[in-house]
Amino acid sequence: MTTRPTPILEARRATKSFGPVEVLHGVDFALRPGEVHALIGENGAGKSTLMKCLSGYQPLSGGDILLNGEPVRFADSEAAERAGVVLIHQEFNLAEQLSAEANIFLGREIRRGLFLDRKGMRAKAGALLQELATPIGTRLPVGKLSVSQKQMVEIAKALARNARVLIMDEPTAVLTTREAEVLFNQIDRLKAAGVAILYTSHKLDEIARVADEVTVLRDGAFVANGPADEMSPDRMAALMVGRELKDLYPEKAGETGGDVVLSVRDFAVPGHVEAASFDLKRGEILGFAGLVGAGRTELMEGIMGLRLASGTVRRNGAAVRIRDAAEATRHGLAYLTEDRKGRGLLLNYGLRENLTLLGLDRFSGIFVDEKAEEAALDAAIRRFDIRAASKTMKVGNLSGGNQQKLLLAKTMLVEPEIVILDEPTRGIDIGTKQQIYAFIHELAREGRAVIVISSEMSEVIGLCDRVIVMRSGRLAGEISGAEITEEAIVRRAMGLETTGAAMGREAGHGG
Amino acid sequence: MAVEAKGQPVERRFAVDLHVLGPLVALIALVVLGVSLNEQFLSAGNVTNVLARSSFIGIIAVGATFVITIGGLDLSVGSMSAFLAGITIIVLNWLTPNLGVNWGTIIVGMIVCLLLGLAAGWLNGVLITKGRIEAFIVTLGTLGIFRSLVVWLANGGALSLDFNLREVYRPVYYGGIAGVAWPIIVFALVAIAGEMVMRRTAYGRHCAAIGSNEQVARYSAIHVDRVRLATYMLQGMLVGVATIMYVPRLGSASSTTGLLWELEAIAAVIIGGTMLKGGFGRVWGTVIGVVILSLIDNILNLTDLVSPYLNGAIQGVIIILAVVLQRGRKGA
Amino acid sequence: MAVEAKGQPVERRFAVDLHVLGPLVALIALVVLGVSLNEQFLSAGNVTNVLARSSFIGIIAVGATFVITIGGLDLSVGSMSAFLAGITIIVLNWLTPNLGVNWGTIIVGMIVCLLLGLAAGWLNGVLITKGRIEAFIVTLGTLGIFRSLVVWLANGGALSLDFNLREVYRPVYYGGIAGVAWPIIVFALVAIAGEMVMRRTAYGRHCAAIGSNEQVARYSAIHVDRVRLATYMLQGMLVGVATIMYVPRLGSASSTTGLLWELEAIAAVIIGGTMLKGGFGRVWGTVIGVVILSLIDNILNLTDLVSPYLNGAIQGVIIILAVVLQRGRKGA
Amino acid sequence: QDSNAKATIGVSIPSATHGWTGGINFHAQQAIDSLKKQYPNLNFVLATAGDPGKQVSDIEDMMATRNIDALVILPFESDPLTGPVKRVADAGKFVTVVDRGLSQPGIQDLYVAGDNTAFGKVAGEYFKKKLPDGGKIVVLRGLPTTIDNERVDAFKKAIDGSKIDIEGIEFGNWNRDKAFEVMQDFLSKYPKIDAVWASDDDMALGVIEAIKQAGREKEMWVLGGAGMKQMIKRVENGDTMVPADVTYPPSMIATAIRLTADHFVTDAPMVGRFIIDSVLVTKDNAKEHYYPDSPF
Ligand SMILES: Nc1ncnc2c1ncn2[C@@H]1O[C@H](COP(=O)(O)OP(=O)(O)OP(=O)(O)O)[C@@H](O)[C@H]1O
Ligand SMILES: Nc1ncnc2c1ncn2[C@@H]1O[C@H](COP(=O)(O)OP(=O)(O)OP(=O)(O)O)[C@@H](O)[C@H]1O
Ligand SMILES: [Mg+2]
Ligand SMILES: [Mg+2]
Repeated sequence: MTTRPTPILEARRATKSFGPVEVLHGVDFALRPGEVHALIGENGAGKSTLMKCLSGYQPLSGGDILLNGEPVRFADSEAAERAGVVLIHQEFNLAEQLSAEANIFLGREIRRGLFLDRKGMRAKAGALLQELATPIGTRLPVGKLSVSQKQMVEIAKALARNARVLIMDEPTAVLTTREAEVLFNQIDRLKAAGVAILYTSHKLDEIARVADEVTVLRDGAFVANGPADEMSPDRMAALMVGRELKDLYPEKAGETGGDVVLSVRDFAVPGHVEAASFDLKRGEILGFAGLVGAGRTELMEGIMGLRLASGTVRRNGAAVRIRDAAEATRHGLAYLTEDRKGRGLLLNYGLRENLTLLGLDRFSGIFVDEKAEEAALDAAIRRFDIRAASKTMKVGNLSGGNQQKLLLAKTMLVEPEIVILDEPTRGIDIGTKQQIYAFIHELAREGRAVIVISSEMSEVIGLCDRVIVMRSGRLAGEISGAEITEEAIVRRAMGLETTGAAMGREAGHGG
Repeated sequence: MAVEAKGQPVERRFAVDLHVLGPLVALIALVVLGVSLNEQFLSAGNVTNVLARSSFIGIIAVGATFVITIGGLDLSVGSMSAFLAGITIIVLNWLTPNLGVNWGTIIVGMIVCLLLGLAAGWLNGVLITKGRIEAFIVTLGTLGIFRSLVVWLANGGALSLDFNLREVYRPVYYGGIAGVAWPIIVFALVAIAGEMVMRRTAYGRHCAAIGSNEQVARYSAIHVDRVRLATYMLQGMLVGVATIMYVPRLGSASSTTGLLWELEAIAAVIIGGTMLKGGFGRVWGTVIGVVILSLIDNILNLTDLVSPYLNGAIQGVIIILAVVLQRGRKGA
Repeated sequence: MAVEAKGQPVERRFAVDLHVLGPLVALIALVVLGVSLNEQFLSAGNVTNVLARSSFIGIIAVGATFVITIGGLDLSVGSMSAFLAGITIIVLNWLTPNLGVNWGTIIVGMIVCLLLGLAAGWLNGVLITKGRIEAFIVTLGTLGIFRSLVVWLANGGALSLDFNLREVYRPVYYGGIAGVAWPIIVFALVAIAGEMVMRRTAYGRHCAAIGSNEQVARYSAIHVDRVRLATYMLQGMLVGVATIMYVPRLGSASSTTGLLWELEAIAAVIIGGTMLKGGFGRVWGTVIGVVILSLIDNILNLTDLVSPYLNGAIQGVIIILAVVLQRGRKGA
Repeated sequence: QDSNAKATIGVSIPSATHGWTGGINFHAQQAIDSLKKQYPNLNFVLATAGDPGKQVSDIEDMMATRNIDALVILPFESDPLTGPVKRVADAGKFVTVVDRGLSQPGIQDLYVAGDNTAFGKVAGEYFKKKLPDGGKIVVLRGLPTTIDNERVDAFKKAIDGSKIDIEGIEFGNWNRDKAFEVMQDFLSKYPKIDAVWASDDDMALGVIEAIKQAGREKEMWVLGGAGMKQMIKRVENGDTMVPADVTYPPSMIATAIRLTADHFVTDAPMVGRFIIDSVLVTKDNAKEHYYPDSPF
């Protein structure tokens, strides 16, 4: 092993408190140029907080930050950026009305004289996004992009800042494995260029792929640190959670002969989905796989009446028209959005208000019964293991993963017959994932029907009884039971194979 | 979030306190000022005057609190009130010969006024929700429409209520129970009801949700447009209530009726701590805001500190000061 | 990528088109109406009149576009203009005896007017950024302050410019080059400059970013407060420019000078397609909005279709219709 | 006499923002309608403005698009309108100015003048007569404008030397509601008030309501102004609170329009200055000042 370069960025006995709650308890940690350092831990362990402190977004409550061995106090993110330290936020940090290009160069505009060099910036932005294999129109308002595309813009924005220290907070949470791979290539490139990279993710297999060194946090305290090649995903998981984690996915129920509770025929969402037909049986877990932009989200939003759509939907055989989310709820459908921040939660309200927003009628006669709400909140916190500094804090201040758990709790509060989960474990730690998978199974066994949209191949494979693969707005095939393999899914997702898609068509005629 | 979080503990709690107490502090400061300037200030008579006066704007401002909370705006309330008053007077004068000079007639008039208010609010709401037009534009338009309809109905002059009928109607503004004038009672009831609705009902929750993030509201199975429409109708109805209290005061409606009430109402709402951008509303704050505004006029009249030319300036300064007391709120 | 190309663009382009052309369509409709009502409508004289008189609101509205884009609001522009006009007139009248009746004097007056405008804008800006007070409240306050300062300076009457000096100054409004009146030229220049700044400079982009998401702007190392302050100062300076063009037209300032200009300016901005909630601004749209507004008045003078009492109603209807033409925009 | 002379007469007046201007609007339209019937060849253009700027625009539009032969204008304010009206006169149009004069002499052909100074003077003298051995009064003035200044100054001058002292003076904006509130505050501020100069009948109505509410009708009387029919009626009925009124007849606009029309349809020279005097209306002469069909 060659002598390692001296650390460029260090944290010494770093502590951080929000009011009375201390969330970082004296963390030591060093980041070296040309290395990728993975920071892992449970939801709420303090990863994002540590990263924000390192990059000047929040001041430390105690301890020091050293840059090239010199103690520094970054006044704000700008100061940190001047020192070459750049953070990619876990939560989106883009101005929705502005174009991708404008966002990428925001505050760092390239000028020619008094004016902007818009050609130049468009070209550069285009190139950056090209490298990230995300060829979107650079003029398109970011608000119109899908979450995954937004994430790529976010990454491009950071790359454009050419940093010496690049901190990435769960960059792959909203990316599919293929997109993630694109990112990893960029990381390798930067590494070669001597950039120090701090990286966090709950997808432990990725850690093995990119990281040179791993530091584990638990409840805001340093737990372990070591070279990545000495850490197996299982070991990391164990260190994070503090207990052995075995068989992440529960036993599959096997062939479910339940009757059809939802059947969709010739469903179309203008601009996103065409001629989609499928059935959902009681007690089954149906997976939807596909590449980003395959239109899975749009299909489900169409079914939920959240998007303009056409086609027939049957509930237990009876044709129903669903014009908005309220009607969907009445028909026993519930949808967990993939866009936690934009469509899921009211970030400047508390946990209670958010939890009950969807099922509020259950808590209100003339008045809202706040006691009942509180009770529901306590129940949810226990059931979904939501870790909040306090029950009254703004949801926006919850850790990403805990926001996701709260969103799940909110969706389940209406006790739906049919649960549609779009990226349900996005940003959730491995331990909780296990709980959620168990929970989903529970739902199925109770006789509910579950649809899981996931860009995590392993999740689809490990969890689902049946998988429908979508490809640019069409059902590209269906596989079930033992046939569900990564290879089978990818081949269909990429259009190399279409067997099984037949079902969709026949059904199309039938419907 | 992160930046808000900067050094939060102390600062936040502090800010919150001020932000909650801000309007109250301002109010108390004004009262102290008033007392020090004129011993008549706290006399039953004066207090009644001030509160009774503020009741019109007050009742309307309660509605405005909801409109602003859902992220909307209603500039038409002032001229809507003039329009309602005009029609109500016409209807009453027309009914008198048939139904005679009695409460029956007046009740009918009141009902007409309320229904018309609902209708006017419905018009605003439909244009905004179905027509997808910025609330600012819609209500600016209806402001002009209502106002000039009154002028037209009154031939440029004033519409006056039948003299005898007015004698019957007068107590609704000038009368009261246990020494408390009716307008004050009604204002209080509306305010309390408003606060309850805002804080404790699903509807109030939905208003806040829509104002704070419309998408989230939609995805949470809230009928965004329906709630919005309802809110503008609520506003319209409250304008109706205010008008019912207003007509007996001077028994007339003219081009000057309800002039700039919209501005006062919005100002009161914001002084009260509701955010103009929507997402958070506070009815009790609005009530204080309204009282603050009419106290300013009152104090200026009770004293001759300054040339009346400068009244406007003093008002401006006090309004700003009143809000300075709730610093920390995000300016825009 | 596949999906990007699919269908979705079509739908979007459609929406965008209406939204982009909306104001234009409305404008054209109005012009057609005007022509059909009176053949003089397109006469050089009338066109000059309409454009020249829209120049005041126009120049101010360009500033308002920036203010609204950063998510702010300035209600004080109208009375600020009255105030500037008043001071400028006082200064000019005071200078005349010393500097004599000549352009030198007038130039000095103009400079004073501009500097004062900057100062007034700075006052608004500081109160909003440093004082962290809602822009609505601050500018509502300064509205009252400026207005009553004029009244006070004029002792309730009007401040009038020395008649001889007025004769020298007149051409600034009534003169022009190549048949194009000065106010039109200045308005055009300001509008073009504004559009350039909004579209092509970092400052313009930062305005949009701040209005769209202040947090993001701050994270992107934009000096939010500085940009905001600059924007309110820009608004103030443009009010100054407008006032420079205005003084020679009426040669006096009084309590009615610039009355309700703020409302007209904001209406023009929104008719033009800028979002009241901030984050997106369009100067050329504002220009069209301004012209639409002053066309309405002009057209109402072209015929005696309706009782003058109903002018307000017609205006309201047309304003709403003008915006209906850009449906699909989010109402609030 | 050539009653079929063709001519277009432009009429520019303030819009009906309060009682008196409302009267102006009403009488202007009345006059125009009757003249149209009388002389089919006469054409009228009526424009109302909410501020001087708009009024200038109206005149510009009349010149540019309605090619008027004569202009009848009630200037919103004297100074701002002087220049523009002068341009109309210079263009050879017949100009009639109503109520308030322009800042430069000799622009108009015909001047139908209301007399604001007289309005204040008459009121002041009435106070002197009614309160021979002095008394405490409060004054509500209109909107801060030149007219209002002229009236108030004249009033003060008139009561000068008497033992009448003005306790309080506030703006009532020629608005009933505002006047009502101001008076309420005056009543709680001053234990003793002998009389109120409301300076306008709209405001007088508000003031009277406030006094009624305070139950101090016996203590004081109110003098309004402008001759609103309700008030004239009260005077006629000998209402103790409204012993008199001072006219400032909005019908002056009708006179002006008629005279201007005559300039085209008769050959009598229509030039010079007609002063519509402000007269005191008391129980005796109330009848001849009562116009039942006027809305004002
Ligand atoms: N602004 C804040 N105010 C109060 N508490 C906060 C704030 N920001 C974070 N916290 C708390 O600090 C703890 C750590 O949060 P952090 O976001 O660092 O967790 P994390 O490791 O990033 O979790 P995840 O993997 O879910 O992103 C959480 O309990 C969170 O509630
Ligand atoms: N809110 C939106 N407005 C307009 N277009 C959108 C929006 N969301 C997504 N799209 C478009 O629809 C396409 C599909 O979006 P999305 O990536 O969510 O599909 P998906 O199949 O759900 O993929 P994933 O769920 O893996 O993100 C995207 O390419 C994007 O261009
Ligand atoms: Mg995190
Ligand atoms: Mg998706």
